[in-house]
Amino acid sequence: MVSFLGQVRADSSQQGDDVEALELQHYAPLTLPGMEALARDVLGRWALDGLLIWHRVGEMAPGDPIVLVAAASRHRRDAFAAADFAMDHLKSESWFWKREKRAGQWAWVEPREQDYADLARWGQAGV
Amino acid sequence: MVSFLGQVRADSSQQGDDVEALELQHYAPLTLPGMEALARDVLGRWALDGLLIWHRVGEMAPGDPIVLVAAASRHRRDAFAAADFAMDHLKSESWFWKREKRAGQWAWVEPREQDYADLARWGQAGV
Amino acid sequence: MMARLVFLGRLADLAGGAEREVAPGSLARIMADMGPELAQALAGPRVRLALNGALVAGDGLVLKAGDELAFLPPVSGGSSRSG
Amino acid sequence: MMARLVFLGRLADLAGGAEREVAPGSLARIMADMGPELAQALAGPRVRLALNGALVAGDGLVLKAGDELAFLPPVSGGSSRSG
Repeated sequence: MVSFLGQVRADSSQQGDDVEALELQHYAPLTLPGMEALARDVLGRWALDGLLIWHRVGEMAPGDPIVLVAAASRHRRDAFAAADFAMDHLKSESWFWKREKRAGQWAWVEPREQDYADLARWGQAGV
Repeated sequence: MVSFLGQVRADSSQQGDDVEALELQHYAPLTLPGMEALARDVLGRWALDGLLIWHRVGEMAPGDPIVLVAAASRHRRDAFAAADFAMDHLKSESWFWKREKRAGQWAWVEPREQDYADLARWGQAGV
Repeated sequence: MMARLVFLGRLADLAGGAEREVAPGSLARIMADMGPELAQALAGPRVRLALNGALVAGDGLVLKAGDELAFLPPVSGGSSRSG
Repeated sequence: MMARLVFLGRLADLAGGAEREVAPGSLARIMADMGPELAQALAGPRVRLALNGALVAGDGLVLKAGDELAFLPPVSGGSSRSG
Protein backbone atom coordinates (compact mmCIF):
# COMPACT_ATOMS: atom_id res chain seq x y z
CA MET A 1 0.00 0.00 0.00
CA VAL A 2 1.39 3.35 -1.04
CA SER A 3 0.13 6.41 0.75
CA PHE A 4 0.83 10.08 0.32
CA LEU A 5 0.17 12.45 3.20
CA GLY A 6 0.46 16.15 2.51
CA GLN A 7 0.77 18.68 5.28
CA VAL A 8 0.17 22.40 5.25
CA ARG A 9 3.42 24.23 4.59
CA ALA A 10 4.58 27.04 6.80
CA ASP A 11 5.76 29.08 3.83
CA SER A 12 2.92 28.02 1.55
CA SER A 13 2.64 29.34 -1.96
CA GLN A 14 4.23 32.73 -1.71
CA GLN A 15 7.36 34.24 -0.26
CA GLY A 16 8.04 34.19 3.42
CA ASP A 17 7.46 31.65 6.12
CA ASP A 18 5.00 33.50 8.26
CA VAL A 19 1.72 31.84 7.28
CA GLU A 20 -0.40 31.55 10.40
CA ALA A 21 -3.35 29.74 8.84
CA LEU A 22 -4.65 28.46 5.54
CA GLU A 23 -8.25 28.30 4.43
CA LEU A 24 -9.42 26.20 1.51
CA GLN A 25 -12.83 26.78 0.02
CA HIS A 26 -14.49 24.44 -2.44
CA TYR A 27 -17.79 24.23 -4.27
CA ALA A 28 -19.17 20.79 -3.53
CA PRO A 29 -21.38 20.41 -6.63
CA LEU A 30 -18.20 20.60 -8.72
CA THR A 31 -15.59 19.15 -6.35
CA LEU A 32 -17.28 15.94 -5.32
CA PRO A 33 -18.23 14.69 -8.81
CA GLY A 34 -14.70 15.60 -9.93
CA MET A 35 -13.14 13.56 -7.14
CA GLU A 36 -15.45 10.65 -7.84
CA ALA A 37 -14.57 10.77 -11.53
CA LEU A 38 -10.87 10.84 -10.64
CA ALA A 39 -11.28 7.79 -8.42
CA ARG A 40 -13.07 5.91 -11.21
CA ASP A 41 -10.30 6.88 -13.61
CA VAL A 42 -7.58 5.62 -11.24
CA LEU A 43 -9.45 2.38 -10.58
CA GLY A 44 -9.77 1.85 -14.32
CA ARG A 45 -6.07 2.36 -14.99
CA TRP A 46 -4.56 0.10 -12.34
CA ALA A 47 -5.59 -3.12 -10.65
CA LEU A 48 -6.13 -1.93 -7.10
CA ASP A 49 -7.49 -3.62 -4.03
CA GLY A 50 -8.40 -0.26 -2.57
CA LEU A 51 -8.16 3.47 -3.12
CA LEU A 52 -8.60 6.41 -0.77
CA ILE A 53 -8.65 10.05 -1.88
CA TRP A 54 -9.23 12.54 0.90
CA HIS A 55 -8.85 16.31 0.98
CA ARG A 56 -9.58 18.71 3.76
CA VAL A 57 -11.30 22.04 3.30
CA GLY A 58 -11.75 24.87 5.75
CA GLU A 59 -9.17 26.45 8.00
CA MET A 60 -5.91 24.67 8.78
CA ALA A 61 -2.63 25.47 10.53
CA PRO A 62 0.88 24.85 9.21
CA GLY A 63 1.79 21.20 9.75
CA ASP A 64 -1.81 20.03 9.68
CA PRO A 65 -2.62 17.14 7.36
CA ILE A 66 -4.38 18.45 4.28
CA VAL A 67 -4.49 15.60 1.79
CA LEU A 68 -4.22 11.82 1.95
CA VAL A 69 -4.14 9.43 -0.98
CA ALA A 70 -3.64 5.71 -0.49
CA ALA A 71 -3.61 2.90 -3.04
CA ALA A 72 -3.39 -0.79 -2.26
CA SER A 73 -2.46 -3.34 -4.87
CA ARG A 74 -0.92 -6.75 -5.23
CA HIS A 75 1.75 -5.00 -7.26
CA ARG A 76 3.91 -2.34 -5.72
CA ARG A 77 4.48 -0.59 -9.05
CA ASP A 78 0.72 -0.19 -9.56
CA ALA A 79 0.24 1.20 -6.08
CA PHE A 80 3.00 3.79 -6.57
CA ALA A 81 1.73 4.85 -9.99
CA ALA A 82 -1.89 5.08 -8.87
CA ALA A 83 -1.10 7.22 -5.83
CA ASP A 84 1.20 9.48 -7.85
CA PHE A 85 -1.37 9.89 -10.63
CA ALA A 86 -4.17 10.58 -8.17
CA MET A 87 -2.13 13.30 -6.48
CA ASP A 88 -1.24 14.96 -9.78
CA HIS A 89 -4.85 15.06 -10.88
CA LEU A 90 -6.38 15.86 -7.52
CA LYS A 91 -4.27 18.99 -7.44
CA SER A 92 -5.38 20.23 -10.81
CA GLU A 93 -8.89 18.93 -11.21
CA SER A 94 -10.13 20.08 -7.85
CA TRP A 95 -11.60 23.52 -7.59
CA PHE A 96 -10.04 25.00 -4.50
CA TRP A 97 -9.86 28.64 -3.55
CA LYS A 98 -7.21 29.35 -0.99
CA ARG A 99 -6.43 32.17 1.33
CA GLU A 100 -3.60 32.62 3.77
CA LYS A 101 -3.41 34.50 7.01
CA ARG A 102 -0.26 36.51 7.69
CA ALA A 103 0.12 38.91 10.56
CA GLY A 104 -3.57 38.50 11.26
CA GLN A 105 -4.64 39.41 7.70
CA TRP A 106 -6.32 37.03 5.28
CA ALA A 107 -5.39 37.28 1.60
CA TRP A 108 -6.54 35.19 -1.36
CA VAL A 109 -3.86 33.29 -3.24
CA GLU A 110 -3.69 34.10 -6.93
CA PRO A 111 -3.78 31.44 -9.65
CA ARG A 112 -0.56 30.15 -11.21
CA GLU A 113 -0.53 28.61 -14.66
CA GLN A 114 2.42 26.34 -13.93
CA ASP A 115 0.28 24.13 -11.72
CA TYR A 116 -0.72 22.28 -14.84
CA ALA A 117 2.84 21.16 -15.60
CA ASP A 118 2.61 17.95 -13.58
CA LEU A 119 -0.26 16.75 -15.74
CA ALA A 120 1.96 16.69 -18.82
CA ARG A 121 3.68 13.64 -17.34
CA TRP A 122 0.52 11.65 -17.87
CA GLY A 123 0.04 12.69 -21.48
CA GLN A 124 -3.17 14.59 -21.12
CA ALA A 125 -4.33 18.10 -20.62
CA GLY A 126 -5.71 19.36 -17.36
CA VAL A 127 -9.48 19.47 -17.22
CA MET B 1 5.25 12.11 3.01
CA VAL B 2 5.08 9.01 0.86
CA SER B 3 4.99 5.66 2.56
CA PHE B 4 4.98 2.13 1.25
CA LEU B 5 3.66 -0.65 3.46
CA GLY B 6 4.10 -4.20 2.24
CA GLN B 7 2.15 -7.08 3.70
CA VAL B 8 2.81 -10.79 3.54
CA ARG B 9 0.92 -12.29 0.63
CA ALA B 10 -1.29 -15.29 1.08
CA ASP B 11 -0.12 -16.82 -2.19
CA SER B 12 3.47 -15.61 -1.83
CA SER B 13 6.07 -16.42 -4.45
CA GLN B 14 4.89 -19.73 -5.79
CA GLN B 15 1.68 -21.26 -7.06
CA GLY B 16 -1.30 -21.67 -4.81
CA ASP B 17 -2.77 -19.59 -2.04
CA ASP B 18 -2.25 -21.86 0.90
CA VAL B 19 0.76 -20.29 2.61
CA GLU B 20 0.26 -20.57 6.34
CA ALA B 21 3.40 -18.76 7.43
CA LEU B 22 6.50 -17.09 6.06
CA GLU B 23 9.93 -16.99 7.67
CA LEU B 24 12.61 -14.55 6.62
CA GLN B 25 16.18 -15.11 7.69
CA HIS B 26 18.92 -12.53 7.33
CA TYR B 27 22.59 -12.27 8.20
CA ALA B 28 22.95 -9.06 10.18
CA PRO B 29 26.64 -8.38 9.41
CA LEU B 30 25.66 -8.06 5.74
CA THR B 31 22.08 -6.83 5.97
CA LEU B 32 22.48 -3.90 8.32
CA PRO B 33 25.45 -2.23 6.59
CA GLY B 34 23.61 -2.75 3.29
CA MET B 35 20.49 -1.04 4.58
CA GLU B 36 22.53 1.80 6.04
CA ALA B 37 24.33 2.26 2.72
CA LEU B 38 21.00 2.27 0.90
CA ALA B 39 19.66 4.95 3.26
CA ARG B 40 22.77 7.10 2.67
CA ASP B 41 22.34 6.65 -1.07
CA VAL B 42 18.68 7.71 -0.96
CA LEU B 43 19.46 10.71 1.25
CA GLY B 44 22.17 11.74 -1.20
CA ARG B 45 19.89 11.55 -4.24
CA TRP B 46 16.88 13.49 -2.98
CA ALA B 47 16.34 16.39 -0.60
CA LEU B 48 14.44 14.68 2.19
CA ASP B 49 13.31 15.83 5.59
CA GLY B 50 13.19 12.24 6.79
CA LEU B 51 13.59 8.65 5.68
CA LEU B 52 12.52 5.38 7.29
CA ILE B 53 13.47 1.94 5.97
CA TRP B 54 12.19 -0.94 8.05
CA HIS B 55 12.05 -4.65 7.29
CA ARG B 56 10.87 -7.48 9.47
CA VAL B 57 12.62 -10.81 9.80
CA GLY B 58 11.47 -14.00 11.46
CA GLU B 59 8.13 -15.72 11.18
CA MET B 60 5.10 -13.89 9.85
CA ALA B 61 1.53 -14.73 8.85
CA PRO B 62 -0.25 -13.71 5.62
CA GLY B 63 -1.46 -10.14 5.93
CA ASP B 64 1.22 -9.18 8.45
CA PRO B 65 3.21 -6.04 7.71
CA ILE B 66 6.64 -7.00 6.42
CA VAL B 67 8.23 -3.82 5.10
CA LEU B 68 7.72 -0.10 5.58
CA VAL B 69 9.49 2.68 3.71
CA ALA B 70 8.60 6.31 4.28
CA ALA B 71 10.13 9.45 2.79
CA ALA B 72 9.23 13.00 3.75
CA SER B 73 10.14 15.95 1.59
CA ARG B 74 9.02 19.46 0.80
CA HIS B 75 8.47 18.18 -2.72
CA ARG B 76 6.01 15.45 -3.43
CA ARG B 77 7.91 14.25 -6.49
CA ASP B 78 11.07 13.70 -4.42
CA ALA B 79 9.20 11.78 -1.75
CA PHE B 80 7.61 9.47 -4.32
CA ALA B 81 10.89 8.84 -6.13
CA ALA B 82 12.85 8.23 -2.93
CA ALA B 83 10.35 5.73 -1.54
CA ASP B 84 10.10 3.92 -4.88
CA PHE B 85 13.90 3.76 -5.26
CA ALA B 86 14.37 2.57 -1.70
CA MET B 87 11.86 -0.24 -2.20
CA ASP B 88 13.48 -1.37 -5.47
CA HIS B 89 16.90 -1.53 -3.90
CA LEU B 90 15.84 -2.88 -0.53
CA LYS B 91 14.36 -5.84 -2.33
CA SER B 92 17.48 -6.65 -4.26
CA GLU B 93 20.30 -5.53 -2.01
CA SER B 94 19.03 -7.19 1.11
CA TRP B 95 20.12 -10.72 1.79
CA PHE B 96 16.99 -12.54 2.80
CA TRP B 97 16.41 -16.25 2.84
CA LYS B 98 12.79 -17.18 2.84
CA ARG B 99 10.81 -20.27 3.60
CA GLU B 100 7.10 -20.88 3.47
CA LYS B 101 4.89 -23.19 5.43
CA ARG B 102 2.20 -25.09 3.53
CA ALA B 103 0.15 -27.87 5.01
CA GLY B 104 2.40 -27.80 8.04
CA GLN B 105 5.62 -28.23 6.02
CA TRP B 106 8.35 -25.63 5.71
CA ALA B 107 10.11 -25.27 2.34
CA TRP B 108 12.81 -22.84 1.26
CA VAL B 109 11.96 -20.53 -1.62
CA GLU B 110 14.33 -20.77 -4.57
CA PRO B 111 16.05 -17.74 -6.12
CA ARG B 112 14.64 -16.07 -9.20
CA GLU B 113 16.82 -14.03 -11.53
CA GLN B 114 14.04 -11.71 -12.62
CA ASP B 115 14.03 -10.00 -9.24
CA TYR B 116 16.78 -7.79 -10.58
CA ALA B 117 14.57 -6.36 -13.34
CA ASP B 118 13.27 -3.48 -11.24
CA LEU B 119 16.78 -2.17 -10.74
CA ALA B 120 17.20 -1.53 -14.46
CA ARG B 121 14.77 1.36 -14.07
CA TRP B 122 17.36 3.20 -12.04
CA GLY B 123 20.16 2.68 -14.53
CA GLN B 124 22.43 0.58 -12.41
CA ALA B 125 23.12 -3.03 -11.78
CA GLY B 126 22.04 -4.79 -8.65
CA VAL B 127 24.79 -5.24 -6.09
CA MET C 1 -39.42 30.29 -4.90
CA MET C 2 -36.16 32.09 -5.45
CA ALA C 3 -32.95 31.29 -7.29
CA ARG C 4 -29.63 31.24 -5.48
CA LEU C 5 -26.29 32.80 -6.38
CA VAL C 6 -23.09 31.36 -4.88
CA PHE C 7 -19.85 33.35 -4.80
CA LEU C 8 -16.53 31.55 -4.42
CA GLY C 9 -13.16 32.84 -3.29
CA ARG C 10 -12.61 36.57 -3.45
CA LEU C 11 -15.97 37.06 -5.14
CA ALA C 12 -17.63 36.30 -1.82
CA ASP C 13 -15.74 39.21 -0.28
CA LEU C 14 -16.93 41.52 -3.04
CA ALA C 15 -20.51 40.27 -2.74
CA GLY C 16 -20.50 40.65 1.03
CA GLY C 17 -21.43 36.99 1.49
CA ALA C 18 -21.08 33.54 0.01
CA GLU C 19 -24.69 33.25 -1.15
CA ARG C 20 -27.52 35.46 -2.22
CA GLU C 21 -31.17 34.77 -3.02
CA VAL C 22 -32.50 36.46 -6.13
CA ALA C 23 -35.76 36.48 -8.03
CA PRO C 24 -35.75 34.12 -11.01
CA GLY C 25 -35.09 35.76 -14.36
CA SER C 26 -32.38 36.49 -16.87
CA LEU C 27 -28.80 36.69 -15.64
CA ALA C 28 -28.52 40.04 -17.42
CA ARG C 29 -31.36 41.44 -15.31
CA ILE C 30 -29.95 39.94 -12.10
CA MET C 31 -26.52 41.44 -12.80
CA ALA C 32 -28.10 44.82 -13.53
CA ASP C 33 -29.61 44.84 -10.05
CA MET C 34 -26.15 44.48 -8.44
CA GLY C 35 -23.73 47.26 -7.76
CA PRO C 36 -21.49 47.96 -10.77
CA GLU C 37 -18.31 46.87 -8.99
CA LEU C 38 -19.64 43.42 -8.19
CA ALA C 39 -21.30 43.03 -11.60
CA GLN C 40 -18.05 43.89 -13.34
CA ALA C 41 -16.10 41.37 -11.25
CA LEU C 42 -18.66 38.62 -11.87
CA ALA C 43 -18.57 39.27 -15.62
CA GLY C 44 -14.75 39.02 -15.79
CA PRO C 45 -13.36 36.83 -18.56
CA ARG C 46 -11.76 34.35 -16.11
CA VAL C 47 -14.87 33.88 -13.98
CA ARG C 48 -16.65 30.65 -14.86
CA LEU C 49 -20.28 29.83 -14.14
CA ALA C 50 -21.81 26.61 -12.86
CA LEU C 51 -25.56 26.16 -13.05
CA ASN C 52 -26.77 23.45 -10.68
CA GLY C 53 -23.26 21.94 -10.66
CA ALA C 54 -22.55 22.01 -14.40
CA LEU C 55 -20.33 24.56 -16.09
CA VAL C 56 -22.31 26.82 -18.42
CA ALA C 57 -21.88 29.94 -20.53
CA GLY C 58 -23.44 33.11 -19.15
CA ASP C 59 -24.78 34.53 -22.39
CA GLY C 60 -28.56 34.44 -22.48
CA LEU C 61 -28.74 32.48 -19.22
CA VAL C 62 -32.11 32.54 -17.44
CA LEU C 63 -32.45 31.33 -13.86
CA LYS C 64 -35.56 29.41 -12.91
CA ALA C 65 -36.94 29.06 -9.41
CA GLY C 66 -34.68 26.73 -7.39
CA ASP C 67 -31.68 27.12 -9.68
CA GLU C 68 -28.25 27.58 -8.14
CA LEU C 69 -25.73 29.61 -10.11
CA ALA C 70 -22.14 29.65 -8.85
CA PHE C 71 -19.53 32.25 -9.83
CA LEU C 72 -16.09 30.61 -9.88
CA PRO C 73 -12.99 32.80 -10.05
CA PRO C 74 -9.69 31.21 -11.14
CA VAL C 75 -8.59 28.64 -8.59
CA SER C 76 -5.64 29.48 -6.41
CA GLY C 77 -2.20 28.37 -7.51
CA GLY C 78 0.87 27.03 -5.80
CA SER C 79 1.23 24.20 -3.40
CA SER C 80 0.18 24.59 0.18
CA ARG C 81 1.60 21.30 1.22
CA SER C 82 4.79 19.40 1.74
CA GLY C 83 4.76 15.67 1.24
CA MET D 1 39.51 -19.51 21.04
CA MET D 2 37.51 -21.01 18.23
CA ALA D 3 36.28 -19.74 14.90
CA ARG D 4 32.61 -19.75 14.05
CA LEU D 5 30.80 -20.96 10.94
CA VAL D 6 27.33 -19.56 10.15
CA PHE D 7 24.96 -21.35 7.78
CA LEU D 8 22.13 -19.43 6.15
CA GLY D 9 18.94 -20.65 4.54
CA ARG D 10 18.82 -24.26 3.49
CA LEU D 11 22.47 -24.72 4.40
CA ALA D 12 21.47 -24.57 8.07
CA ASP D 13 19.18 -27.55 7.50
CA LEU D 14 22.01 -29.49 5.89
CA ALA D 15 24.45 -28.53 8.67
CA GLY D 16 21.97 -29.44 11.38
CA GLY D 17 22.14 -25.96 12.89
CA ALA D 18 22.68 -22.31 12.11
CA GLU D 19 26.12 -22.08 13.68
CA ARG D 20 29.09 -24.29 14.41
CA GLU D 21 32.30 -23.70 16.36
CA VAL D 22 35.44 -24.98 14.67
CA ALA D 23 39.14 -24.92 15.41
CA PRO D 24 40.98 -22.15 13.55
CA GLY D 25 42.80 -23.22 10.42
CA SER D 26 42.48 -23.42 6.69
CA LEU D 27 38.99 -23.56 5.20
CA ALA D 28 40.14 -26.60 3.19
CA ARG D 29 40.94 -28.48 6.39
CA ILE D 30 37.68 -27.38 8.05
CA MET D 31 35.68 -28.55 5.04
CA ALA D 32 37.50 -31.87 5.01
CA ASP D 33 36.32 -32.49 8.57
CA MET D 34 32.67 -32.18 7.52
CA GLY D 35 30.54 -34.85 5.98
CA PRO D 36 30.87 -34.97 2.18
CA GLU D 37 27.26 -33.97 1.56
CA LEU D 38 27.54 -30.76 3.58
CA ALA D 39 31.04 -29.99 2.23
CA GLN D 40 29.77 -30.35 -1.34
CA ALA D 41 26.81 -28.07 -0.68
CA LEU D 42 29.00 -25.43 0.98
CA ALA D 43 31.45 -25.49 -1.94
CA GLY D 44 28.71 -24.99 -4.54
CA PRO D 45 29.39 -22.29 -7.16
CA ARG D 46 26.45 -20.14 -6.04
CA VAL D 47 27.34 -20.17 -2.36
CA ARG D 48 29.08 -16.97 -1.34
CA LEU D 49 31.25 -16.47 1.71
CA ALA D 50 31.38 -13.59 4.17
CA LEU D 51 34.30 -13.33 6.57
CA ASN D 52 33.48 -11.08 9.51
CA GLY D 53 30.76 -9.39 7.46
CA ALA D 54 32.72 -8.86 4.23
CA LEU D 55 32.31 -10.98 1.11
CA VAL D 56 35.45 -13.00 0.37
CA ALA D 57 36.68 -15.72 -1.95
CA GLY D 58 37.12 -19.14 -0.38
CA ASP D 59 40.33 -20.16 -2.11
CA GLY D 60 43.22 -20.30 0.34
CA LEU D 61 41.11 -18.87 3.15
CA VAL D 62 42.44 -19.41 6.68
CA LEU D 63 40.27 -18.78 9.72
CA LYS D 64 41.86 -17.22 12.77
CA ALA D 65 40.55 -17.48 16.30
CA GLY D 66 37.44 -15.35 16.66
CA ASP D 67 36.72 -15.19 12.93
CA GLU D 68 33.14 -15.65 11.73
CA LEU D 69 32.67 -17.21 8.31
CA ALA D 70 29.15 -17.23 6.86
CA PHE D 71 27.97 -19.48 4.03
CA LEU D 72 25.36 -17.64 1.96
CA PRO D 73 23.27 -19.61 -0.52
CA PRO D 74 21.44 -17.65 -3.26
CA VAL D 75 18.80 -15.43 -1.73
CA SER D 76 15.20 -16.42 -2.22
CA GLY D 77 13.30 -14.98 -5.14
CA GLY D 78 9.84 -13.70 -5.74
CA SER D 79 7.86 -11.23 -3.79
CA SER D 80 6.27 -12.20 -0.52
CA ARG D 81 4.33 -9.02 -0.23
CA SER D 82 1.54 -7.03 -1.69
CA GLY D 83 1.72 -3.29 -1.49
